[in-house]
Amino acid sequence: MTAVETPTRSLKFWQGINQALVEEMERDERVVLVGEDVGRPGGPYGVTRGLRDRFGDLRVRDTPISEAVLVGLGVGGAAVGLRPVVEIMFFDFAMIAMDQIVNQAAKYRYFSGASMPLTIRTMCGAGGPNGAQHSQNFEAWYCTVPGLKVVMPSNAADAKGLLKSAIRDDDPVLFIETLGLLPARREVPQEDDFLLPLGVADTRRAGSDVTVVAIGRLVDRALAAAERLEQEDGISVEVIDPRTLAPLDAETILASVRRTGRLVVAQEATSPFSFASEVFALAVESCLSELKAPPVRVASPFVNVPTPVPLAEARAPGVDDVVAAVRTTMREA
Amino acid sequence: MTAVETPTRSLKFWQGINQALVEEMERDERVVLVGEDVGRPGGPYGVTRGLRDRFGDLRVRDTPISEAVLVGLGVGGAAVGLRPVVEIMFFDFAMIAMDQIVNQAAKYRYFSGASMPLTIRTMCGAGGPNGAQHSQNFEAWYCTVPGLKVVMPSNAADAKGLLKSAIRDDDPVLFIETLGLLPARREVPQEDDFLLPLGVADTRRAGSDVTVVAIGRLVDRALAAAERLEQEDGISVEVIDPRTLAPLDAETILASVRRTGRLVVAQEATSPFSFASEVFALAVESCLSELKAPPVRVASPFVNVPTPVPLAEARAPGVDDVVAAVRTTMREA
Amino acid sequence: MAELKTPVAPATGSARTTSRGRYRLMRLSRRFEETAHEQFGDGQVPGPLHLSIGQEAVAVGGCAALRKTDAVLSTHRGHHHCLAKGAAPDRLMAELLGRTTGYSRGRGGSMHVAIPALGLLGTNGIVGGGIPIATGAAYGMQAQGRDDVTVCFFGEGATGAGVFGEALNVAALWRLPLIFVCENNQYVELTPQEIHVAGEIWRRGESYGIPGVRVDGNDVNAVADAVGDAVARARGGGGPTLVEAVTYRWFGHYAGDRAAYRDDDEVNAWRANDPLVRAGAALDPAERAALDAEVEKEISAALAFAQQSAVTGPEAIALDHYAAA
Amino acid sequence: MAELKTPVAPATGSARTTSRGRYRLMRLSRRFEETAHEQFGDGQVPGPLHLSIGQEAVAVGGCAALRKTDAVLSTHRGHHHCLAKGAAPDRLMAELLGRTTGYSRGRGGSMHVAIPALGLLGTNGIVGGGIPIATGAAYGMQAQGRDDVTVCFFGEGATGAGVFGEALNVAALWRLPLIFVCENNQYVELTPQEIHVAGEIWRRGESYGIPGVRVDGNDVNAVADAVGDAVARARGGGGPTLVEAVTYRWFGHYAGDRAAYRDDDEVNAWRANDPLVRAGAALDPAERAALDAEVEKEISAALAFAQQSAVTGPEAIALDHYAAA
Ligand SMILES: Cc1ncc(C[n+]2csc(CCOP(=O)(O)OP(=O)(O)O)c2C)c(N)n1
Ligand SMILES: Cc1ncc(C[n+]2csc(CCOP(=O)(O)OP(=O)(O)O)c2C)c(N)n1
Ligand SMILES: [Mg+2]
Ligand SMILES: [Mg+2]
Repeated sequence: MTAVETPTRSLKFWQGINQALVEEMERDERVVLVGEDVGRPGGPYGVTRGLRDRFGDLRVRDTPISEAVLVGLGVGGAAVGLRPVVEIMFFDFAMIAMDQIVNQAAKYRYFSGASMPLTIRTMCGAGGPNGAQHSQNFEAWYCTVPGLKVVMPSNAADAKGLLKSAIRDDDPVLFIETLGLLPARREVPQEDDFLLPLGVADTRRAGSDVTVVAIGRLVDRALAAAERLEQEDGISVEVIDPRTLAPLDAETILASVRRTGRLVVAQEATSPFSFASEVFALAVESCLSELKAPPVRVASPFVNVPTPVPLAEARAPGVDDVVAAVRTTMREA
Repeated sequence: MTAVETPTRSLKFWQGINQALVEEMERDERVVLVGEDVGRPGGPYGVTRGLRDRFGDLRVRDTPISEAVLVGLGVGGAAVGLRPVVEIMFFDFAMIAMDQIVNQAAKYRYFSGASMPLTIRTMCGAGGPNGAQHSQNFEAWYCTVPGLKVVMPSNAADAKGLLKSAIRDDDPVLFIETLGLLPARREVPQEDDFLLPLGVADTRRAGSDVTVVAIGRLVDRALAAAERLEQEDGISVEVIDPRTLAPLDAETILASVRRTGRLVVAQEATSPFSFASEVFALAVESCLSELKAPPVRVASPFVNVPTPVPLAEARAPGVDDVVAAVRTTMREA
Repeated sequence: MAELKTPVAPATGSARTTSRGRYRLMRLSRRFEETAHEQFGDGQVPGPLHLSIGQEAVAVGGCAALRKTDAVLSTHRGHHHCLAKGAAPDRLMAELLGRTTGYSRGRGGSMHVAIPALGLLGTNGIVGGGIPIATGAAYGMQAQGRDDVTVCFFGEGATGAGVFGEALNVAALWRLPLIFVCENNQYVELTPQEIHVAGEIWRRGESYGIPGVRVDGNDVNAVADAVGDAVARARGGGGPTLVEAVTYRWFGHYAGDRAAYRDDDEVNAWRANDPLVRAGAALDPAERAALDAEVEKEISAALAFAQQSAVTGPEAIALDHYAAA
Repeated sequence: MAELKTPVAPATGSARTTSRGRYRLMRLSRRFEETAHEQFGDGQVPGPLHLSIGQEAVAVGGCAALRKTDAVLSTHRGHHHCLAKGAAPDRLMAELLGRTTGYSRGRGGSMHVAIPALGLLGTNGIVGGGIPIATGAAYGMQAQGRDDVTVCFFGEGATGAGVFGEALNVAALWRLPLIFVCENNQYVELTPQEIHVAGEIWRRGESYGIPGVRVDGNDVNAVADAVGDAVARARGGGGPTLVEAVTYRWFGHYAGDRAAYRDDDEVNAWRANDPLVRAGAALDPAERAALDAEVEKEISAALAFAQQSAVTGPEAIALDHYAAA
């Protein structure tokens, strides 16, 4: 996505988020940030560091542990003219604010005709020793909600460009960061105003044999798998990162599947009723005759996330799983 | 499912629920019922009438409007030896108790090794003039949760037999009733102890050309569509009601799809990331080579539920939609 | 902060501050709902109808000190709040009757009215759903340096919802310009408040350092005074207040509920304590009659407007889900 | 009601009611956590560790009057509650070290310990998550006609969560045998309690009619007395009580947090007010030394047990999701 001439800088994922927040708060005084530990502590993982000193404690506000009211701060704030960014520390805690997200924020325009420029940031995934209540990947739930947009970046550059767009968007956006990616580096364009559009997938790697649609932490793993498959098997893998899950850029995915005839979807979430299910559904609805082999899901087994990192990692799908899935699609039919 | 010799009685859906509650509370003193208006008022739609008089106000208990603690009453009650049935008035309000359902009840066995015999009853769907916050169908969310079971009966007999099984089950069960079905009648076996197993689909109608998997309010509509298709087009439609959504009886569905090669999934929920997505995913994973045509989803459009019944009904999929979908699958390759 | 989205308007003036004005608004609300109730009886209201008849003083008194740029959050039982905050009876009636000219195109009905331009941030189908939003609106006003305030109406049943305690705490901590107005009408759906409320609601804020007061919710001036004091304090940076206004709903929970769970004596005693009659007593009968006639005209016009508007059809269902691209 | 699942056990006796017993349990908790902390430093704890060092008196005093059939709900910071309710140090240590012999097979770590047979219904990764469960446990006891009680521990940060208010209301309405014990250790993750708590926690129950008391949380006897009174009242059908125990966490929020957000003077003043030292002062030094030696043995044995147990492997991940069919 990066134009060749733009200067870039290597940033960690969290730094991309931090830059986006700084830039948007500089640009527009209506942008505020509220959440637990976002202020003086700079976030439990340091993502928001420096913001409170820069923008003051009315615009960067530490809240009590009150997730429902926390999202309400965003909904009501947006209704009276702010463009709030609300941070829910772990994605698992978003459940506590579910009514405000689904029944209030997402329906505000439908009821009133007015904008609801609210961004809800949160952090998902089994990327640390945090256990079954701090590691879940329920992104698919939110994709069922009319009125809501769902973004899930896989790297520092996308995180920055998409968060800036989310903040400027006039609809509520759930912006899901991935714990396991926070320290991952990528070159990030440093142009004045680096924006990436919501709803547009990124074909991270072109290929002709198999389409791998990957999200979150599985994108890098899918890219690594693609390299390996190219070298070891001579299989040409296309890797697509949709980046926005709702609305989903089905066209890009389906065009690729039509060309390759083979589909793998890779995600950290468990398999049933997940993102992968929807992509498979779209594919079979639209490209049945082009499918050369049954698609394969690469996902976590349908069990809770264990606390010890070795177990959590054993549960999470890895490069090997993507490789195996692609090989399966090549063998079949 | 009903053995020929069993005497039956015509009951409304809500009466099936009521009978199940009465029988299980008679049978086992550990069964209690808590919820808003479940006691003296007998439920906002009369589903629980008579229970409080029969079992007293410690076992049938009206609660304040405190959905999170309401589910907690069930979790904690189950942990100290009850087998609670918790009623959440509308499915939309379950969001407020999401943490207790997903992070607490569903994980209790994983953490402790102990049983969590909790049944959560609620009522879904756009079957009345209740609008966008009282009509939603988010059953797919709960099917992503390891440790939880999800049941969604489509008629009085299944409602009764499955609710009795849910109450006796040692895992937490989300039992989703459908507002639009409450007055619908069906013959219900009146044997002593009519139980239906969780996790077993019911093939409501045998057929050889197309498999229609329908849930909730769409089952009757699918059956009506099947009649019409038989008569008007000579198409033989098999109608399967999975009844339990998690764990899903994939075998029954897939065996049918393998025979017919054609699949329609019909539901009241909207389409993206829904029950239908998962069924399509299972079908394309397992029966790609048998599929003769792209499967078709019959679902509500991806918009909020309007309040006026004519609009809500215009939005909900009907018999015509199922008919059209089946015809589409017959036309295509 | 950046410039305000809505410029600060002058206080709405006599409509809410004089006895005439208060009586007129209460009468408007009463007649609006009676008319809607009749329409419901005639099968013309394609949604649920939660009547606030008997509770008008809480809404009119509760909004008496408000400007257009102040915010109000309402509930499933909110026609009186809407009208008191300035909603046009014709468009509101059109909404109830499912007409294209309704505030939500006739798709939402009475639980889903939101008119941001008037500071009415929503009635709500979720009990307690408005409380976090009210907290956010008050925070937004504070963060923007405005001296506007938010009034959050909710029933006594909503005090059982967790968001109430969360909001009291945040409002107290941040000294938000937020007035919690609990409209205690004694019933919560089909059960009496004793099933729902332990102790005393007006004292719920004490341990947070939030002043609380209980007022006669059938006395519009008492409500206006209590909420007015709280509004003045909030505008001055003095933080939130909790007001419990004790009143009664004359009808069932929704139109159609016969309310067999309460006895006639109770209902009759409260009907004899009619807030509208009490408000009217301050006026001279001729003046009152003139106002009544005015209101009658306004209501007839509203009904006619609604009835002459097109019934909302399925083509409206899909609108207003996302910003135009 | 049907027969009880767990028969009523006699009070646990001297372990919690004598000065010796209390000191010993506090010492056990202290040494348990110091040992776990060392293990953490050595990279042997494959999960987060929230230490309760400095807060032992709240757990030991809070459980002093409890039987095995009484229930306790704990938090993310719950080793002391677990041990005070009777958890075996060896299996608890094994859980922290990720061993197959741990209470949750070593998969859960310190935030996911639940030992229903001991009435310990769970530590919890969700702040406030145990509060509704505690309400349900108390309801279950009441509905079964038992005279057991539930003690719900939570931090002052959890008072910001909506479930707290919901539970106060339900517990008061139903006169549940439930004791809310707020363990106010002055910090909430990385911020001081001033960011989180408006007013006074011990008074949160007043407006519900729930008695409240604030005690010195570093005085095990004071805590035991306050909670003991509440337990006695609850057993007798007198309903819930709210106890705020004021204490301090000596270490950071989690092992690894240097807690740079607070100053050394504050920390040192609280360390000088060590609840363990205070509890030990009641004993004669020789007796204390003997107890310390006993505890040392128990801790060494616990650590050895854990270390000799097999590390939990991936084969355990899938277990315990559903009842065996
Ligand atoms: C979260 C939630 N739970 C339950 C309901 C169902 N419900 C609608 S109104 C109502 C009673 C509300 O009582 P109260 O707050 O006293 O307001 P009132 O109806 O008396 O005006 C209930 C339980 C709901 N709409 N939302
Ligand atoms: C619902 C929820 N929100 C946020 C968190 C993150 N979190 C974990 S512990 C904690 C602080 C809890 O403070 P307190 O209740 O005072 O307990 P303490 O840590 O002091 O023992 C927070 C915010 C969480 N685990 N759950
Ligand atoms: Mg009420
Ligand atoms: Mg604390």
